[in-house]
Amino acid sequence: MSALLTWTSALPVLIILSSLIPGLLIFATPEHARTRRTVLNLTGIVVKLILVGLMLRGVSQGLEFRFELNFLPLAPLVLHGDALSLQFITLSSILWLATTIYAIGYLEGSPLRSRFFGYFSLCVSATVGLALAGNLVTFLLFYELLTLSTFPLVVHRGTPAALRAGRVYLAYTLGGGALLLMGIALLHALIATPDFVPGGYLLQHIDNYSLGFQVAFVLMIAGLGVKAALIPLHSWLPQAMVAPAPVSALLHAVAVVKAGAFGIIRVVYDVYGVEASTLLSLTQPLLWLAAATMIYASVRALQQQDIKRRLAFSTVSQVSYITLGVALAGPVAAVGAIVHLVHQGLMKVTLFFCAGNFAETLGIHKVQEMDGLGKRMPWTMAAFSVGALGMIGVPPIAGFISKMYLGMGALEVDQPWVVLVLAGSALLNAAYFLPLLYRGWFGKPPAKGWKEDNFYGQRFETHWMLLIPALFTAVLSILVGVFAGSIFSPLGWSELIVSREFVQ
Amino acid sequence: MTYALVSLSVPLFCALLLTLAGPKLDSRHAGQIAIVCSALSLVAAWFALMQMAELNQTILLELGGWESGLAIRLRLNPLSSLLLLFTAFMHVLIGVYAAFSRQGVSRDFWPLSSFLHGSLAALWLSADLFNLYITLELLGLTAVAMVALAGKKAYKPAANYLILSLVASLFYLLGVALIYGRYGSLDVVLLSLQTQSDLLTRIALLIMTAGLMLKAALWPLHLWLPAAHANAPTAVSALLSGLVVKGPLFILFLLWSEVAPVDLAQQIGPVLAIAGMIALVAGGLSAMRSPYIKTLVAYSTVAQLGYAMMALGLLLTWQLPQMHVALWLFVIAHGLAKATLFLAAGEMQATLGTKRISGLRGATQTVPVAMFAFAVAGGSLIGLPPSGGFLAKWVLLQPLLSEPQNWPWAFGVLLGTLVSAAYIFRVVAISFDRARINPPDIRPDRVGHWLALLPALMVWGMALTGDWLIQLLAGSSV
Amino acid sequence: MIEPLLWITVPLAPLLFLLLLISFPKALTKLPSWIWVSCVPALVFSLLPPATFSPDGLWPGASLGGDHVLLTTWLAMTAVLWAVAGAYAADSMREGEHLQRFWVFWLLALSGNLLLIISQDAMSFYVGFSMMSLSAYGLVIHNGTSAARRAGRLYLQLAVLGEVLLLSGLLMQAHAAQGSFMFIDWVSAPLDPLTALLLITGLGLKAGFWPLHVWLPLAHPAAPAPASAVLSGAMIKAGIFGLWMFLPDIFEPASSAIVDTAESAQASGLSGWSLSDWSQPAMVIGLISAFFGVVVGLTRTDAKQVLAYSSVSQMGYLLFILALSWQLSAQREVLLIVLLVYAVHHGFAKAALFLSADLLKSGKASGRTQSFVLIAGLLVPALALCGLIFSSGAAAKAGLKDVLENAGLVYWLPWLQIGAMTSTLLLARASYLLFRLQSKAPSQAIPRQRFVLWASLSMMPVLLPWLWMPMNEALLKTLAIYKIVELSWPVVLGISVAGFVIWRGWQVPHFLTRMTNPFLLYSIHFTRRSKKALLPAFEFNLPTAPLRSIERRWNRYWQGGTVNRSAALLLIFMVVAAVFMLIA
Amino acid sequence: MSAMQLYTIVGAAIFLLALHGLLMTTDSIRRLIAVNLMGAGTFLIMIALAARISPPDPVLHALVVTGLVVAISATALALRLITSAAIAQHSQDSENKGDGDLSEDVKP
Repeated sequence: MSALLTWTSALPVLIILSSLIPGLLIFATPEHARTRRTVLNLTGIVVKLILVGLMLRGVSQGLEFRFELNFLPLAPLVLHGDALSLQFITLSSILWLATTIYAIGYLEGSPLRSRFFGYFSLCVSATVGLALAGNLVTFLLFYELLTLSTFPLVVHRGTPAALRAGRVYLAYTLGGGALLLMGIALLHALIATPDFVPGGYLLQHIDNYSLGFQVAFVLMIAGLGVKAALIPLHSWLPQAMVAPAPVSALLHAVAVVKAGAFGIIRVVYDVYGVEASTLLSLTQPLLWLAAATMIYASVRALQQQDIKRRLAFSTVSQVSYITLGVALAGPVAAVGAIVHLVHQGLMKVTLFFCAGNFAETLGIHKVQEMDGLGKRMPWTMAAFSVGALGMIGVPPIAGFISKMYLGMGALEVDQPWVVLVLAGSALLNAAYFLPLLYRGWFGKPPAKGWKEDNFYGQRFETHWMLLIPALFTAVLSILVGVFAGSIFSPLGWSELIVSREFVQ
Repeated sequence: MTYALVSLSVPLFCALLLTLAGPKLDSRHAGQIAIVCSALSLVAAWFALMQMAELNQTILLELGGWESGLAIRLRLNPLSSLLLLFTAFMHVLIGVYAAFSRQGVSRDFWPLSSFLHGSLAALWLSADLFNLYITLELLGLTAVAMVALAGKKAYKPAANYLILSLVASLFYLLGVALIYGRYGSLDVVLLSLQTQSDLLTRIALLIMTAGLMLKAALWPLHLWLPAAHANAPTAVSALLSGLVVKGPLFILFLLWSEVAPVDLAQQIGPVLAIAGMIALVAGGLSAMRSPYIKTLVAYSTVAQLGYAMMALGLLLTWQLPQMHVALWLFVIAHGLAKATLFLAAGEMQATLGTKRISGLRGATQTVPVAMFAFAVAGGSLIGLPPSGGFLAKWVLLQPLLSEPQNWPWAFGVLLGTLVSAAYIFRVVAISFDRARINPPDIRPDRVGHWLALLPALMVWGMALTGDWLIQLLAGSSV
Repeated sequence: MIEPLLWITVPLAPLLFLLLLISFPKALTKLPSWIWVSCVPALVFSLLPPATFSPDGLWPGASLGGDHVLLTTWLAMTAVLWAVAGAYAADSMREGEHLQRFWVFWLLALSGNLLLIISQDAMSFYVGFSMMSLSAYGLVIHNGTSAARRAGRLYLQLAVLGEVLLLSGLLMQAHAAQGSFMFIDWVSAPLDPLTALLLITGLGLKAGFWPLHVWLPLAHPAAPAPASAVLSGAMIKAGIFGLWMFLPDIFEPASSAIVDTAESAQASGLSGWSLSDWSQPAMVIGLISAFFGVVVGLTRTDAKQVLAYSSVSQMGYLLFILALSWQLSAQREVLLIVLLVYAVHHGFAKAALFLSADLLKSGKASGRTQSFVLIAGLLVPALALCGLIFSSGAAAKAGLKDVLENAGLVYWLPWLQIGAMTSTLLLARASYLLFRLQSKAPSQAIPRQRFVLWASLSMMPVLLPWLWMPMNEALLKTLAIYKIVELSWPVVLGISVAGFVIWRGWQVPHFLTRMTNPFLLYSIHFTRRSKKALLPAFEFNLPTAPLRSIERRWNRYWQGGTVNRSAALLLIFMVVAAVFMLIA
Repeated sequence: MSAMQLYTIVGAAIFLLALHGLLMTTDSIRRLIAVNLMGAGTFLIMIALAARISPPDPVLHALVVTGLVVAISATALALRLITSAAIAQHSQDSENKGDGDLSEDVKP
């Protein structure tokens, strides 16, 4: 085996190891060895970014990155770097960088940091593995690992509320994992588990097993839908917001919900294929479900008075955009869905960073307490505004690009009602985000002063490690929107994915 | 075959030696001798397995030179060699744990454990109903004695265990007698050619099944297990749950897949499978509600045996060799995982000074390694990929899913998975409670904790050899 | 030849200025007086337009700039208005809170406004439009009074609604144009009535004609005067501008394109619907808007509010012209000039009037010259809006009449005459209220810089016809005697009526002045309602108490007697298994 | 009815009687006796079965002998355990919650 290991097959493994090994080493790092931990973290990130850069180059030149290991009969462990997985990996690596810096600042002086960063790295490794997974079984493996490595992060605070949220999180995600397992096992029982193929591999068997395929699809989507927070499987997400802010950021932007959405993309495009899923009349119900989730979650977000909770419901709604785009089953909508994977990540991570900054700096958790924040923390508030406006779909911030492609995609496949849903969702987004901005920029600061005021009178409005990541992602969200037309933008890459994978 | 005989005889010999030496030998030396013997047995079993993997066929050996029918016949096939290896490994591991962890064991543990090893090895190799009875009885008596090692609090559960174990043996013996009376043979291979589905055979098989189920603590005859396993010393609990209950299961498997006529097997199959499904859920629920750590683990054994029973039942119903693979994968994965669970539970109990699950608050900080081991092993019980438990579940699921009419069974597996996840993560979640940490009474014992982790890592490592294991077991299907 | 790339400096200049402003917060008192500089690139390019710039890197389909008369004129007007208002605000907004915030929103809105004008594709237009709409909110509620906040809320709600409708509409239209967002491609794309409706409502909500005006009379008065000036002068016109651009047949009103449109519309089976079917109703709406603005405006007691209603009224005329162009596709080019003339005219005049609301409050006129300029500066834009001869208003109105006459649509003419008369009444009231501000002003000199800026803006209505060729041509046509009479009598009549009313000292009945805008109530109701639980939460809670008691009973049942119960179960199992085997 | 059948039936009856005993008695010694009785029933059946051919089957006799050995040793172990348990019970009457309530709220 090792003789056959060339650099193209080793690279996917190395990419996973580049966060896994630092993660394991961090577990062994004593609590007080702050520098060692930081160095380990950053080394891992830098190595990963370099490796991802290598792979990006390779894939854009058409190289094949594939690693295989025997596992189950007819279902080996396959790691495979294609354009779609790179989209996700690049996102997660970059946001891992931002979130790690943020987390170092956020957790300064708090206990159990080694454990935290250890699981944090494991979580990223699982996410990357999931992106690189070359078949369903491998995907399942990393999907479950992701659940396990995220749980300690969710309950990191160890308070009763955190534990409750953690239990709910586990109940949902493990249940989802079990359903996914059932679906994958069912497909395997029918036609084994080949690699993901652009256009899917079910079409030729469709006459023999249509019932089985439909059931497997429902099972898998239900399993993935838990993480992608499709109604009625979304309840864990708003509760999981009790986790520390970097975790929420990671959960909502990269790791967990995206894993679900990414899985849905894989299942629909690379397992079933658009043609087969349409023939089996599977996409239409998924479309309805996604649309219902978008509206439902937005309406629920309106009533949340906790900032992070509101953001959580917004995530539920926004991640459904991806599902919606997938379910529309057309190339333009596919671009919208895939690009929203990145865009939503950038914007939501910004929002959670900012929410964390408010909480850490001024002890602000509720919407009502945001009055006059713009005066005390203008930079954070500005980043927050960018994220929020982007979510609404205000151009030229990233969210607008995805919304536009989704809308065009819906019209392309003759589903104009989806445009109505998108419009309604945008309105609701505005209804629950704009009041926050209003309070921040136009509200009057509390006369009695802030509840607490850390970092007051220092060079920056808050700890620089908390501020820089938020600004970084906010600027990125604008840049990917403004320069969406360039080849290296997420949009350009998404179009490459779609052209390579779906139009053949 | 020689290797297998070595693997069998070394522990028996060791048990004799240790018994004869009596109090002259102190616990430490006895332990060392026992561990060395188990290790020798392990090496021998490894060679035996390699040989089997190469030959991939069944070897018969008649001891004592008697004619067929009277002779003690031993049989070696890939399955039995794998089980030999598994048994020896568990004994080495538990032996090392018992000898080196702070939670020491009394001197009497060593001869008993060697004896247990020997009788199990004999059981895997036997191919004769009466031999099986003898090994079963030895196994039962040794196990009871080992439970009683825990001292006063274990006497009553041990006594209950003993009574029921005797009852079970007698049921089995009665069945054997009836079979012999009907066919005049005790040899499994010979019987498999002769048996017919007449009334007497039915009654005999039924009586034997009931006895074996009682002995293997298969639902609904599991009532004695939680008390006995939970009250035994930590090392013993691990052996009991990991190995001992698998003995009667093996006999049950031989009985129905070889001795019984196919039509009878097909009739009893659904009963076993349904019982297995109920066991999964009922055992799981009991584990979920149990207030004590070890009781939870013990009930989880009841639940997990449900998988095995289900695999066996469906194997009989559909006569699918694939199920046989699933059955034994379950047994091995469960054995490894359960060893970790009991060791970790015992270590945590000792360190934190509590038997209650609620006492595990903050365990991720106070006893991190043991808690991690618990969670990792639990993952295999749930069947999270890529653990051994997952491997087994995957193989089990394949035939269940391939035909729509079999899907209800798959639903049972799903339920089982969910319930196992519930009880495992109930413990794991509490251990993250930082608000009200239960401070440890003593410093954690590093050796014990890391040893507890070892089998858990192995059960996850099983995945790497998954393909090979599946092929090996598939080759030995009868 | 100027590099096309430089087009991006038009929207970028304000943003760069914004960066400057944020980076040097201490320079907040000095920098704003240079804020007009950020309009310079726009002004330069409106005079010397480079070729269209179509970058690859920006959002898909982005295409900026061009040399069409609509674009250059509109750009010039907008740039001048913003520059003057900016310079004015730099002086008038010297004190007060949240200045940085004000300028940030100002520059963002400016950038958006310029971007939407130079955009050659719907996406860029939308980018600019959103930037402008949303940032204007910051200007509207700048004063922070409760009235401003209420007005702001309604403004924002409708602005967002408008944007969403616009986005839906333009997505649909882009789909009809095979996925292209370029206006050039839209010319030949079929138009669907739903799309048209979405676009008209979406942009109409910004343009503020009846019945989409509800936010306008509240928002414009609430903002500081310079902001009101750009709001009424430049920003609301973006709606009309957008409508002209979005509804097919944009730049080249060549007949072939129109035929194409009609054909493809029919080909796509839209039952022969075409935009011209909506021309008549839209014109009626325009006139209703014109009269509605007057009628309601007359009841208002606040000068700026009256001016805002006058904007509603004037936007009605712009809609009228726009709708006319749908019908008279052959005369689109002529109508475009009319529209431009009207828009430019209204932009300058209304901006000047809004600025007067601040200027007249700021101090007392000192000296005869200043008093004279003050009166003239107020009356000129007011009278120009009424359509007085020699002013831009005359050019605008006469141009419209010409088109109507040439097209044989003379039955609209009386309405325009009555409109002019009523407009005069409204502006008379506005002037009256503005003058009253002067009497209440503190006795200090009017700040010089503001006075100069305001005065130069106020003179625009009479100067423009001599500066700008199209308006000049239009004005020259009105110099025939009969035209002068035709244009003047409504104005004279209006002034006479107004004079009579003032002479008699008639007041607006009290109950009328106290009428509140019902939409404010809807707005607050909507906000409150949205905070209440609208949809149920999906949360599953097991009924633990009854389950717990069952469990307790169950546990008690199994307590003790392991052996006995096992024996019983053994028997039961055997019986069950036996029965099962017998059955099977 | 042949002698063999008679013995078989008697053996079965003893077996069932013993089972009944296990079902009903709660005393450990009685239970042990019941188990021994059950063993006796089994052995009786076995010996009866041995007589189905002539000469009687030695294999079954051998099995019975082995069984008896096992039964005796088991009984010895059981007696020891039972007495120890009784002594332990007597000295410490608190910890008899062997199969106690499984639920959370039980406090020790």
